Amino acid sequence: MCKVDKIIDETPDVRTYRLIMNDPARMETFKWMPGQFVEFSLLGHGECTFCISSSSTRPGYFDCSIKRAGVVTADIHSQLEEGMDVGIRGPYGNWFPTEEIKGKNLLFVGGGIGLAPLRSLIQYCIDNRKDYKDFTILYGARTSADMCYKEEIEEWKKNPSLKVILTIDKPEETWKENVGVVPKILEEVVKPAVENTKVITCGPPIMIKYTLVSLDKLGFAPKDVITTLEMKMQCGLGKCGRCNIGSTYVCKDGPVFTYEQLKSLPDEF
Amino acid sequence: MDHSKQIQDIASKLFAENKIDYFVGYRQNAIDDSQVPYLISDPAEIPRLVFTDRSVFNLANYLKPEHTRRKRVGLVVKGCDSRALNLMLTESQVKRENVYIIGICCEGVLNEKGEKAQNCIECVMPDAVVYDEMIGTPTGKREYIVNADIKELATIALEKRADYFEDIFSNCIRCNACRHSCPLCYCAKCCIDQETSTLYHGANTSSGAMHALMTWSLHLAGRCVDCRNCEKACPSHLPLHLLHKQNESVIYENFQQHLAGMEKDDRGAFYKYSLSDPDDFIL
Amino acid sequence: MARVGVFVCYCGANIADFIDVPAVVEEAKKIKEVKISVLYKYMCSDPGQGMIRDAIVQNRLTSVVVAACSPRMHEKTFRKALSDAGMNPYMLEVANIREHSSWVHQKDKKAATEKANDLIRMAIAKSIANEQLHEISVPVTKRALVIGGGIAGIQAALDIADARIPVTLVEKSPSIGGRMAQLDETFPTLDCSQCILTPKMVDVASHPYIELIPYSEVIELDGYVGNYKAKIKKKASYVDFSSCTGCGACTQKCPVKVPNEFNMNIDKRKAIYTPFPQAVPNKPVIDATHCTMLLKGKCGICAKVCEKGSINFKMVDEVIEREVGAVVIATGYDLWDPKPYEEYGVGRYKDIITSLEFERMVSASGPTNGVPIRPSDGKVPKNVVFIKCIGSRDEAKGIEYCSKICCMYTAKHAILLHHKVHDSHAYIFYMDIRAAGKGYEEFVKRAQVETAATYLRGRVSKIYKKGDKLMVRGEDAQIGQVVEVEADLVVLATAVIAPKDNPSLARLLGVSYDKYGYMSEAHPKLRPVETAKAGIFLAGCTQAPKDIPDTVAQASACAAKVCGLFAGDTLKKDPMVSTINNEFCSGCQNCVKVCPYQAIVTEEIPLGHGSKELRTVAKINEGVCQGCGSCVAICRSMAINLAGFTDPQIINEIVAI
Amino acid sequence: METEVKEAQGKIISAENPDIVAPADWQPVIMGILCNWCSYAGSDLTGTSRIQYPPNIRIIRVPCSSRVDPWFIIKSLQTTADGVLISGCHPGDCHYISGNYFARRRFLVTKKLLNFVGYHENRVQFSWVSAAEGPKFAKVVAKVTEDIKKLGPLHRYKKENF
Amino acid sequence: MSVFIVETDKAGLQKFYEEIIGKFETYAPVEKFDKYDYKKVSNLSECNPDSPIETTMSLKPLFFPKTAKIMKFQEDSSGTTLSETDEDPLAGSRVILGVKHCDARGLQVLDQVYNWDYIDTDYQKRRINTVIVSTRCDKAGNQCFCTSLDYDVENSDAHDVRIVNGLDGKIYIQGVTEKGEKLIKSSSIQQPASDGAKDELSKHYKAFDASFRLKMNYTEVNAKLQKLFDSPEFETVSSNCISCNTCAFICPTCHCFKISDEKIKDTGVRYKSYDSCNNGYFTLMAGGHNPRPVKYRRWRQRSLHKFVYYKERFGMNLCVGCGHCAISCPVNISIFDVVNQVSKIMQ
Repeated sequence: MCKVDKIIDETPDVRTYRLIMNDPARMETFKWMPGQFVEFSLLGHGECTFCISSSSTRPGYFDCSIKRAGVVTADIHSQLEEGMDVGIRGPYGNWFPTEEIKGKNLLFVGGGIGLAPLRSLIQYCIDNRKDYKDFTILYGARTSADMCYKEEIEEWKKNPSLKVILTIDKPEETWKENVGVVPKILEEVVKPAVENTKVITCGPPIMIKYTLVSLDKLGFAPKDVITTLEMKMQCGLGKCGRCNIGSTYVCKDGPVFTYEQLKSLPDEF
Repeated sequence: MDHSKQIQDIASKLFAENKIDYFVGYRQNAIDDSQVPYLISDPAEIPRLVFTDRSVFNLANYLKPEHTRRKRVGLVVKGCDSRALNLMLTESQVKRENVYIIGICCEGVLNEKGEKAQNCIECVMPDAVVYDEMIGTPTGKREYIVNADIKELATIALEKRADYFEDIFSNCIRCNACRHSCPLCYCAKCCIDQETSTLYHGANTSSGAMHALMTWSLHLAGRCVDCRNCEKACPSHLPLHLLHKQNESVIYENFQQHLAGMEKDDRGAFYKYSLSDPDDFIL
Repeated sequence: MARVGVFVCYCGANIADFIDVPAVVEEAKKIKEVKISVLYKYMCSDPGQGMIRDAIVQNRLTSVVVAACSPRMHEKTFRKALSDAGMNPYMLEVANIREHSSWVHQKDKKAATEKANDLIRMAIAKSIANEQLHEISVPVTKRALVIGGGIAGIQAALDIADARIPVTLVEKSPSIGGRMAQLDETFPTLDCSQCILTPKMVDVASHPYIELIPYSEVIELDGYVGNYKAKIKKKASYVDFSSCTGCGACTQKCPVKVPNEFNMNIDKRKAIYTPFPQAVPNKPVIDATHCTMLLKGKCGICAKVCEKGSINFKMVDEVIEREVGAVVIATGYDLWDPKPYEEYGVGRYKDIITSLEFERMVSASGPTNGVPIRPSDGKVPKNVVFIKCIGSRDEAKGIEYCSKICCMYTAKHAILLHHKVHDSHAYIFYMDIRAAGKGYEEFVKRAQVETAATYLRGRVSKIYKKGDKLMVRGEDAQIGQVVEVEADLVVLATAVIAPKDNPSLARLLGVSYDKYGYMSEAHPKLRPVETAKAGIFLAGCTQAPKDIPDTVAQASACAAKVCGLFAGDTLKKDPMVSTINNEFCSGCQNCVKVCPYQAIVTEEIPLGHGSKELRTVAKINEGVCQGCGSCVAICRSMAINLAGFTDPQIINEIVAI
Repeated sequence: METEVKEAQGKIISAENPDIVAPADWQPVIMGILCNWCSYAGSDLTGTSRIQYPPNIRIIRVPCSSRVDPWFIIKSLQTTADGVLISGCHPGDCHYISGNYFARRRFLVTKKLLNFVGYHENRVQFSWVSAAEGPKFAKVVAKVTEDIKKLGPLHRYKKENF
Repeated sequence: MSVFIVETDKAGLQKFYEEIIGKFETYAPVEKFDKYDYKKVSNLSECNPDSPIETTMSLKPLFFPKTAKIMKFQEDSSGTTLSETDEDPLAGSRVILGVKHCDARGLQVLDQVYNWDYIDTDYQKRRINTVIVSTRCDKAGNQCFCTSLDYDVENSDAHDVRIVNGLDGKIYIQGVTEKGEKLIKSSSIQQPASDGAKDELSKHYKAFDASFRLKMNYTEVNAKLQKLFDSPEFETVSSNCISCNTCAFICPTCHCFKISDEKIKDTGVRYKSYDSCNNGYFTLMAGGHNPRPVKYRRWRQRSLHKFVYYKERFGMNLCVGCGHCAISCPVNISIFDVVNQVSKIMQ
């Protein structure tokens, strides 16, 4: 059981819930890696899968960012208040290959709520800054209001060791950053070097699809592109069969895959 | 009753005249003497079409959008099937111009044991009531008979009956085969489907099943045509017809001898009323 | 999570004496959503409402439960308090612990307290599922459509137009005026019908806010209250009204003679005609069923004599559209055909006429210039027998109801007969005399005394011919004997019936009608002017038989209703209406069939996201929906919900105990 | 009645099923679903006239008896209620013109079906009570309460025993 | 593997059963509504485990119930408390009689998924505490094709005790596992089988094997299906499926489930109950994205999961060839037909 410590409104339909375990000893031992997820239950309403959007390098709490999309998430938004209890199982799944990407340039490509799992990794990497080389964060959203973690992005922008590029789909009056969809910005503005670079991407399916195409064009090898998959999950334990893609269980073997791995899976996600 | 030849002929004609995209009929099961519903879009498959007293399944089910995607369909219907089809037409689920209906004057089909099925013995309308082409000789409407099982159950003590039904409900595994096999359960999202319902977050307990099956049967009350697709589909072999026949007999008796889908544009019993409906059960 | 405030009212001693209110307050606190639970003597008082307002703000409440008297009593009061505190007024639930508990369980305080607890729990549970609702506002087209140009339609149109609201008045015949224009004098004052009616008719024609469309019919009505769209068919008149001066040359020269329906076919009119001299508009029309030019292509005299060249034989029916916000139905009445009274010799004896025929004869401008005559020989009758209740109150041959006006007009006829033919004598066979109304009883007395009309109580059993007289055999119940009266003329007071077009009109307007064909009012006592369909009103005999004063009163009432409806720029409506979730709707349209208000229509939406294929779903017209919930309960896929009484709210209530 | 005999011994024995025994002070819960315009107003009148009736009924207000979906009844019987009373306007008096005619059809079929699967017919009852019939409402509630007391507590299909 | 065999006759077998029923909680196929299902029995007369009976549901519900409570929760103003359910996963030991070997094999297949990574303890407990006594079929049913798959039916160790009605009129009771051997040894039927017993058993098996009408070349089918993900044939073979899910619910090896909460007032229970990949909502995500929105895709998942994916992952075929699904299917679709038809198209 966890208590909701703080609720942060990110966008009109995304809220971040900062959670602390009721049992401090368990909070102490609760460790997770960027990219892993938990089963989050609002009892009586149902259980949902969310990735942890903060890093265990910042201990004492963990964040889940939840977008209002279906029945349970709508209930969470309308019913869950600070100080209430939620049920948490986890962490489950694999994580971003934090070791493998050491000493590489990192390019994060995120869209919409897809920044949530990336944020965990970004925080992790910022806290272990010396292990990694250049940092580029490309983040796109439909409108400026739909951008998550606005304050934190401001902080990142102030950090001289990070390069932050923001974009929105359609022009807005007060918007001073880029305008255009993520793959376009990726090709036209970011123009990343392929050499010694790992790309970590997450976002809506359509964005991922075209980003992968762009990355291909830019010459990235599929094994250097890492993404996390969205799939309906319920048990998180490799039992219930929902997240099955071919012989892979996303909840156990994923959700983090390289583009290379994805290519070998049946096209059903 | 073997109309295979006629059906094949009509199907070839329809394909030749480009009147249909699909033809829905039956073919012989490769493994035993049962028959399998058969959806064809290729005239080459026509010779496999059959129709005998083993052609049990109500094919109106395949007019649901998920199966034939609102295309033009040629369809074989028996008496009961045609009544279901009639209701689907009334309830705007099917466009009349999109279906070419081959009506059968049914002589009754056989159950798994090879005997004439109970619903065929008690059938009120063996002839198709809506059709473009009719096969067989019409025998006309028959007298309504109250289902034998209902009559029997009505005589036993309330508490025994309650036990009997509790047993039925506890054997339900909530697979929803009944509703999927029912041509009139065409709702995009079903209220007894646990996945989408606002009503049932429930589990497969006997009370959950009771609630679901009762609600389901009330949704089919005055609409059920007694084709028994549901009962045939039920893997637990629950006597689902009891609920439907009970409702049907109450409706027949009390609401101007209403029988579902007998006439064109006739709505289900719950979507109309008469000033002279019985009032005596109300305090 | 919901934050609920519970406010329990003592209601003086009304609640506190029979329910342990402090315990109730404590019990409510045990529910986790309840953030505040308090007690006050009179919640509905100003300080009580103040308490609620303060608590809402201080405790950031999301919904409020007031445990007090019936919601039918103070729901509005408390809703106001909520909205004053900046909260959505529909987040209120009232637990009825007075009418439903303290007052009815006065002998058992424990049980009453327990019940109050449960009722409050239910209200709390329901309020948690409450949704924020907003009054529905529907834009209004400020134009009224009046169907029928009789006295009812005229009065309604004038009253509405006087409030500077445009009116479209549609009349079926070439002139307005209706039945009243056919009358000679009116009871009980005997003022001349034409004298009081024609000024109003002229007013209609000249009123800047009235658009008069004669010789036309409404053929379609779409939309809903405030936003109707009417299609009106203007029948071809073959006369260009804009250039016609109404000189009358054409009607004089027209060689074709046709029975004159305005005068009950007693005399003839021409194929091109104005119905009566005072007609408004005073422009002739050509009767296409009789004009030889139109039928055979021969003649055309009228066109030759018309100096203005207004005659146009090529004219065709024209359909025009008007957007209107409200409709007044004033289609009037018809008279019952007395043919089934064979024993009276109806149809065989020419000297048996109906009272409207008699009315036309005694009219100064009528076919006989105000003198009653016997149709058989043109002689002035001396002994006239009037028979009442012809068709009325006669289940066997006619209709069950009383036509209401026959008693009075027969008395009037007796008096008029006496005025026109001084040496005449009136015999009146009647069943009862129904003379309720201002000055009515006195008027009947006047007929009995002043004109010495003989009132005979009893049914006429037979009429037979004896020479050129008619022998009327009936029973005088007062003396218990059969009487026979020798009559020159027999006048039958035939029943008032609904116009035969009423049912078809009702169907096209979407209002209900009764078994006689009269339009049905929304409530027989409290909403006698409205139909069940919002924005459609009834004036005059289209609803039921009425005399002129009642008709005019109802017409003015209609006008008041229309003006009320148009008082704001939008119509405000309770938000308790049904809503459809398209995702769940399977388009079976059974809801359309059960909706008593035709508030549900269908619309086509894409099959899926961005799909070109369409599927049909139901659509609720909030402006029309009255919130009964019939559609909700019959919707099998649970696609419909009724705001304020949603499924989750009711589930919550059920499981809350 | 048998029930009265047993009550003397401090127990209520269900007339529906003799295996069901309840303490003599057992009180049933009756779910009352009333239409706003007639029956709810009628029940208010019962209150203002101070006519006393048994306190077992819990009232839910709905706009019209036609709003009552049969599953309200089933849900009630499965969760909190031992019996259900549904009341609406007299035929012809429906505030919404025809709502109660549709409702009447559903009620008959539902009642018979529930009886068929083993609920005693008195568990679910219907009444027409107009806004003027305060005394009738009290009588109806008294009758229904009495009927259901005889039947004893409802155990079948109850969801409370998690 | 134990090969302990005793031989007896009809009466002896009856006695063997009676002793078991007397000693243990016993389950066997029992007739209800014209069909058989495993139910608890307290008397041999209630059931007939002598010959294998086609049950509608498989053994699965006895180990993986159609609905199971996972936990309870209680809310009050101080917060939420979780508690274990009072559901008993099976404390003592029990015996199931009259099992068909395919059903037993189903459990063996299920073991794989339940015992990898996270171990489902309730399932595990039920497995350990159950002794399965199977009766070998004398001849194949209409829809059976168990002998064509990837396991050795003759020497299957999926059950603990095997009973064979020998062609020589004798009845052989064979202990296949230690558990089974112990069960036999604890009974009074103790006459060791003659030397010819093994031959007799294999003769019986040969006759049984010969009675199969449905045969497929598993290796070939498996190999072909691996390459057939994009085959249009899936659309054809699934055209008359009505997505009723019956097949999955009654399948001995289908193990997909869903988790749902039910709450009345402040207490609630979390349940886990059967679900099926044929259900359109199965993979529908909250945002509206559904990887398998149409029928044929779901059928493809079902067939390939059964014949390819599971094998790839856990080394066993997820279909045991019992034919339950084909028998129960309202439109008589047989998975044997489907995979055969799809894989033949490639030739």
